[in-house]
Amino acid sequence: MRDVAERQLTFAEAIRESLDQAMEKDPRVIVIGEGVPDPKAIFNTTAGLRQKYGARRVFDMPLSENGLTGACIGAALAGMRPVMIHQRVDFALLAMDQLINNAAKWHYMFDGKASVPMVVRMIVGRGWGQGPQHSQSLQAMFAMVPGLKVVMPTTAYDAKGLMITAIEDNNPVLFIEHRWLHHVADNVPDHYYRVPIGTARMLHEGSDVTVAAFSYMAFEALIAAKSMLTEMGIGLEVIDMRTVRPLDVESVLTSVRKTGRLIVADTAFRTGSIAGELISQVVEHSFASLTAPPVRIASPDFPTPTSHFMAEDYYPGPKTIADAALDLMGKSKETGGYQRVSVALARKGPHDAPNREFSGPF
Amino acid sequence: MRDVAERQLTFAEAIRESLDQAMEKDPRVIVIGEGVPDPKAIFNTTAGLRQKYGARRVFDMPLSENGLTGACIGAALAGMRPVMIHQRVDFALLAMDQLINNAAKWHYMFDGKASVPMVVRMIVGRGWGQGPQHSQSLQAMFAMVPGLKVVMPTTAYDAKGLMITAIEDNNPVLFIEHRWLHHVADNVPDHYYRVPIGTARMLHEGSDVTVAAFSYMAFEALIAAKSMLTEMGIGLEVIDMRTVRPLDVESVLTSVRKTGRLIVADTAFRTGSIAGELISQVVEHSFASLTAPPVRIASPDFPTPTSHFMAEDYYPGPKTIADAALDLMGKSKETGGYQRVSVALARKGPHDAPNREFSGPF
Amino acid sequence: MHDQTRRSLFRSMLRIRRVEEALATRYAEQMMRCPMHLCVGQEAIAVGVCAALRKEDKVFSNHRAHGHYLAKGGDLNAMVAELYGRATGCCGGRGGSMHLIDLDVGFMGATPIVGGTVPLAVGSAWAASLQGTHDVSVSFLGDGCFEEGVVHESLNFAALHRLPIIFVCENNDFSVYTRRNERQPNRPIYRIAEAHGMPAATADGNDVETVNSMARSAVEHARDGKGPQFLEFDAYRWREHCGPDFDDHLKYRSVQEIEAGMNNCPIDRYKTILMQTGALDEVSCAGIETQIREEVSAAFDFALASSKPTIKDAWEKVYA
Amino acid sequence: MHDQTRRSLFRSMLRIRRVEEALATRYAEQMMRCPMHLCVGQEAIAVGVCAALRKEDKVFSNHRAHGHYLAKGGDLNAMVAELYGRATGCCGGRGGSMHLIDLDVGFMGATPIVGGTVPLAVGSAWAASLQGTHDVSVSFLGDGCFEEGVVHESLNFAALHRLPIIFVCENNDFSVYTRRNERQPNRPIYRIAEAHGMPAATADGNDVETVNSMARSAVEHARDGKGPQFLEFDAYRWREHCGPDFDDHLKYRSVQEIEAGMNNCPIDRYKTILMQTGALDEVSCAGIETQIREEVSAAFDFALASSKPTIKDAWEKVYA
Ligand SMILES: Cc1ncc(C[n+]2csc(CCOP(=O)(O)OP(=O)(O)O)c2C)c(N)n1
Ligand SMILES: Cc1ncc(C[n+]2csc(CCOP(=O)(O)OP(=O)(O)O)c2C)c(N)n1
Ligand SMILES: [Mg+2]
Ligand SMILES: [Mg+2]
Repeated sequence: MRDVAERQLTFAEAIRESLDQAMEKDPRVIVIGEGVPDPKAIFNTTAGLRQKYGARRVFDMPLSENGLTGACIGAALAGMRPVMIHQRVDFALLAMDQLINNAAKWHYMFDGKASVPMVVRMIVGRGWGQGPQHSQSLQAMFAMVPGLKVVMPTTAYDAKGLMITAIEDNNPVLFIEHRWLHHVADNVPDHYYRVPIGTARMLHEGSDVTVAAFSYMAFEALIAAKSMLTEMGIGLEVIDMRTVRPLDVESVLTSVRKTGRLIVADTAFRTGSIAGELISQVVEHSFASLTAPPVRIASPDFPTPTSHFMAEDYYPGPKTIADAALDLMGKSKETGGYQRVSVALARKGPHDAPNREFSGPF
Repeated sequence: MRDVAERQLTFAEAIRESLDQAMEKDPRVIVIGEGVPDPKAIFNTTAGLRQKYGARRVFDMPLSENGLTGACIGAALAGMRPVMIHQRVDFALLAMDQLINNAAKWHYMFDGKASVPMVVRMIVGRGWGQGPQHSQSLQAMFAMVPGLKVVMPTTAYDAKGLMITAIEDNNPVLFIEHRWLHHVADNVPDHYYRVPIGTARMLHEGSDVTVAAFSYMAFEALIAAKSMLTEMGIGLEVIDMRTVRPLDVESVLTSVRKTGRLIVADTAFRTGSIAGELISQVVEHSFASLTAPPVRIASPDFPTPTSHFMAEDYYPGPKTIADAALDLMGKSKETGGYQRVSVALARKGPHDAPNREFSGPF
Repeated sequence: MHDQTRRSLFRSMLRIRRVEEALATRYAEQMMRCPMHLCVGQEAIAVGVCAALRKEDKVFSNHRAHGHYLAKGGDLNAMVAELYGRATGCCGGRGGSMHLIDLDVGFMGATPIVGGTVPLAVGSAWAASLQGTHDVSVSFLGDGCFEEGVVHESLNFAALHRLPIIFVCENNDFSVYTRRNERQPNRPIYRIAEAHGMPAATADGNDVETVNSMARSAVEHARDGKGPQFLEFDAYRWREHCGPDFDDHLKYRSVQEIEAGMNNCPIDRYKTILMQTGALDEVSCAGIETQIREEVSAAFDFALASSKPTIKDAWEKVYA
Repeated sequence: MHDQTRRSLFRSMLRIRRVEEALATRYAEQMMRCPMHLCVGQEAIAVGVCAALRKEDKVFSNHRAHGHYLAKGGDLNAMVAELYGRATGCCGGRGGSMHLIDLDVGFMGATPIVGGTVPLAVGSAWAASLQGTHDVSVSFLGDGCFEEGVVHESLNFAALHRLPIIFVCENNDFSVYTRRNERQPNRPIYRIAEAHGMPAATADGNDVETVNSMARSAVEHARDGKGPQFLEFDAYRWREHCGPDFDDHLKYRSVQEIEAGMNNCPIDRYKTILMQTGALDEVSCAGIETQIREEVSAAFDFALASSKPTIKDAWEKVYA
């Protein structure tokens, strides 16, 4: 997603490299999760780690989400730095007790005497019939818990840098990966670097409409922004939020003060999404800078159906964003520019796969 | 909380009566929870039920929150109408998997062929050193899940009517009770009656500031409203939201169109609270009717400390609401009226007990 | 056992096998766009157990549900249509392979969260006991389930209240690519159930008659109000964990092991026995094959001819 | 056992008892404003087990933590101050009775979610094994814990990786007012642990020397890398589940039962033995009582003289 032609890695490769470098640097880092050392290596994000760091540091785990979360907390209290992985964020619902009652609060309730440096990677499923129990986007559920940090990188660059920061952080950090970002490439430096938790990143400058977006929606927003700029001269300012807790509201406020218009795009169900939280914070803090009602873009309020016929148009995409931006600006859609945007943003392949390589069974 | 002098029951008594009448009317209703038939009978809300309906319908349960939630779902699928009880909502974090992956989605994912008519009562702890793990207000966490309904009555009248509606509802309904409402009395008819899920209730009319409030905060808002009206002639329109999902946004919009000013008061941590969601929906739908930035009143973003010294001023109260309303109206606090409001709204007893009867150990 | 019954057990296993194989073949067309966990090799357990049940008895299943669904009498057309995402699917397309239901035959539902339906089966048995019906509930669960706390909670509750439920563990030694010895200590699974206070037994899950006779006595026990039982059966999953293919190239299990597993085919074994005893001969066998082939082919036709739901339908039925 | 050791076991039990009694007496003043679960009657388990540990060994506890904390060497002043919500409390006031910690002596933490710290203790043992220390971890857990799935998950993982951990179950037959037979089937708890693949044993938890000797051999076993062990001890809770009082008037247990429980006092029993063997006499005993009385009284003075934290402090330490 950057311009200089440096080394390109996919998001998944970047995560793998970040784990590798963090393990190399710090012997306290261990990686655990169902399938971590198996032939598929969590969508290849853990490939080779067991060979390199051994079976004591790279672990498969029993199907015990709550218990193993607790075990990771216990290990973290004892000085380890566990990275735990759920192939689907939905499985983490089994671990809410340990995440919320213990991980989030241990440092606080024991007066700062102990801390829980751990990372929980959770993958949001999408496409190819993941269905109701394998496709939820639960970031808002975690983001409301004081004591947790929640990140949701969009680019491979940020995936690596945020993973390193998350591992170095002394708090429990939930690291949410959208499955459809795994294959997206970006320039990724080969050295060990950090990206700060809690700061958004400008993906695309513009002065017409602010689009604050999370994870895959930032990727979609960037596509919309490029097309609208080229074809219509309309400037979307795309802010990749990157962190869900703490929210970088300042960056959004700065942008909104310039544009006066706000779209928040989220990967989750509409109601109760973190998008609502962000909109609320913006109006609480900078009501006067908005010239039009803020707009929320999210998935509808029902579980993702499995049938690809039904799931067509379930997820908002670049065109949803473009349309919302035009509506916000009060612009007509009866123009040649909009026609070209529409064509450019129309889906090319099947709607339930991010690219040609992506197919069943997963 | 009503004016006509009819029969008074406390919130806890009203719940007990609603369970009693629902069990009497419908043999499919069963009540299960840790301590249901014990001498304390869940703060007396289940007293006498076992004697009346027998051990087959009134159940204690093992400490197995997730498993027993699943068992209740299974029983509901088979035609029973379980009412399950958690003495603290915090324990329900162990049951998130069954609540969210199964209860919320079963009807949907099986094409409406089956449904899960169950009620889960969850009590929010407050006061007397409940501490970090026994005082969370998790309504927003549930309210973001399509397929769940979430109610949070404030008055004894609504507690009874909403419980009856919840039991009759064919969906999983989470019934969240604030511990500090249990002793509050109201006129409660002795017959079997329903209060609709999804509609807010006007507790106090006013044309200056809309206060949309949840659960115990509605109780506090009403106190503020009465005092401000008497002492300062300021009209707070207090809307008791009663239901958290679905949110009755319409009622709030109607009021805001009149007042132009909005305060949302919630019992939860500020960030990620349902208050943020409500504010966002109001500005998305009726931006133009607001004449000032909306204000959110909630608990600060850290766990409730146990020490009563530290917890002093942790919870917002009537004065917080009054102050926010004055600020919103741009009114001075240097008046005799405000002095009297301040005195009236000042706490009388210890801050960590709702009344003189409330004391340890619980 | 009557020859008729034996032929029926055989036919039921063969039918599941042929359905799974047809799905595997046609999966590559990319028209069944959902994750799919085939049960090839494990047919005897589904069939042996379900043959011990009445239609009113309830079955709850997991991600690997096709065999359970078909063995319990689930509608084949509705299943195939579901995999194709069609409106005539048993979930109207909402569920796909990992969510099957057919209430008419007591197939109460299958979902993919490991262990997720186990407490529901217990609740179903609880309801039966409260309602005074004599229905028995069955929970099909994999070896992986014994790592999930909720399964222990379920066993505890079932044993405490002596509920009419049979837990049927299909122990295929794997959770995805991970062997049991990387997930559980070296101890038998059925002992866990025993420790939770219920009778438990284990046997070869490739022997359909043994499975059936154990299931029958367990069901009788449960129906008589004598409480839950636990049955553990060894099994071998022939194909990849999820998806239509064989995955020998991944080398997480040896060729010898796979061959041994496949040589122990529950269907071939049973066929040999039935041939020997005369319950089956080549002609009747061929007749069964033809019938099944036609039925399966018709099911695909049905699915493909069925109407396609849209996002409009998806807005419905969020609430009852 | 040396007389010295025996006196020390006795003293440790008596000290816990006197602390609990003092707390019970002063609770009515309403200055300790937090839920409190006293362990009166159960002292022998905490003491017998902790006496088998080194300072570096780790203990995790639950809502009924005072005894574990004191037996492991936790700071009495910091505990009492914590109950009074003072800044000098072991959690600076954030936790109260249900959250105790003293890292200097390996008391890693106590929290009230039933079963909540059990996996943490396992994680602590896991870390010890990864780090190659020889520390043993101990998880104190009630009989209620065996209904929580997470405890089974914890047992499974500990057994799988042969972690250096001792699970110590205090079976007092009650969860709040509910007897075990309303929550669990009729089977011994320790068999569950056995079924999870670890050695398990049970004994009378009112006999401090038995507890201690079993704990010592379990600890040795664990320290030698031979894996986890499970110890179940019978116990009797004398007072109400939560709070300072006796609750015989609630009639959920009979007067006879309560009397029998109290007659089986672990401290009196041990005192009689030590008197008989001469390890203790009235004079030394009185000396111990006096020392304890002074220490306890000083702890209350300390607490009451300590500064009071405010909401400002509460804003701190949300993140490390
Ligand atoms: C709670 C949860 N964790 C992990 C998964 C991912 N998963 C799907 S199937 C499966 C293997 C389950 O193994 P087992 O229960 O033995 O059944 P089998 O696949 O062998 O039939 C896993 C780990 C899941 N679906 N749910
Ligand atoms: C998950 C959870 N469920 C319920 C409770 C309420 N509760 C607190 S202590 C307790 C009893 C636990 O019994 P046991 O484990 O035997 O310990 P004991 O009190 O007998 O020492 C219960 C049910 C809780 N704290 N956490
Ligand atoms: Mg398996
Ligand atoms: Mg107990």
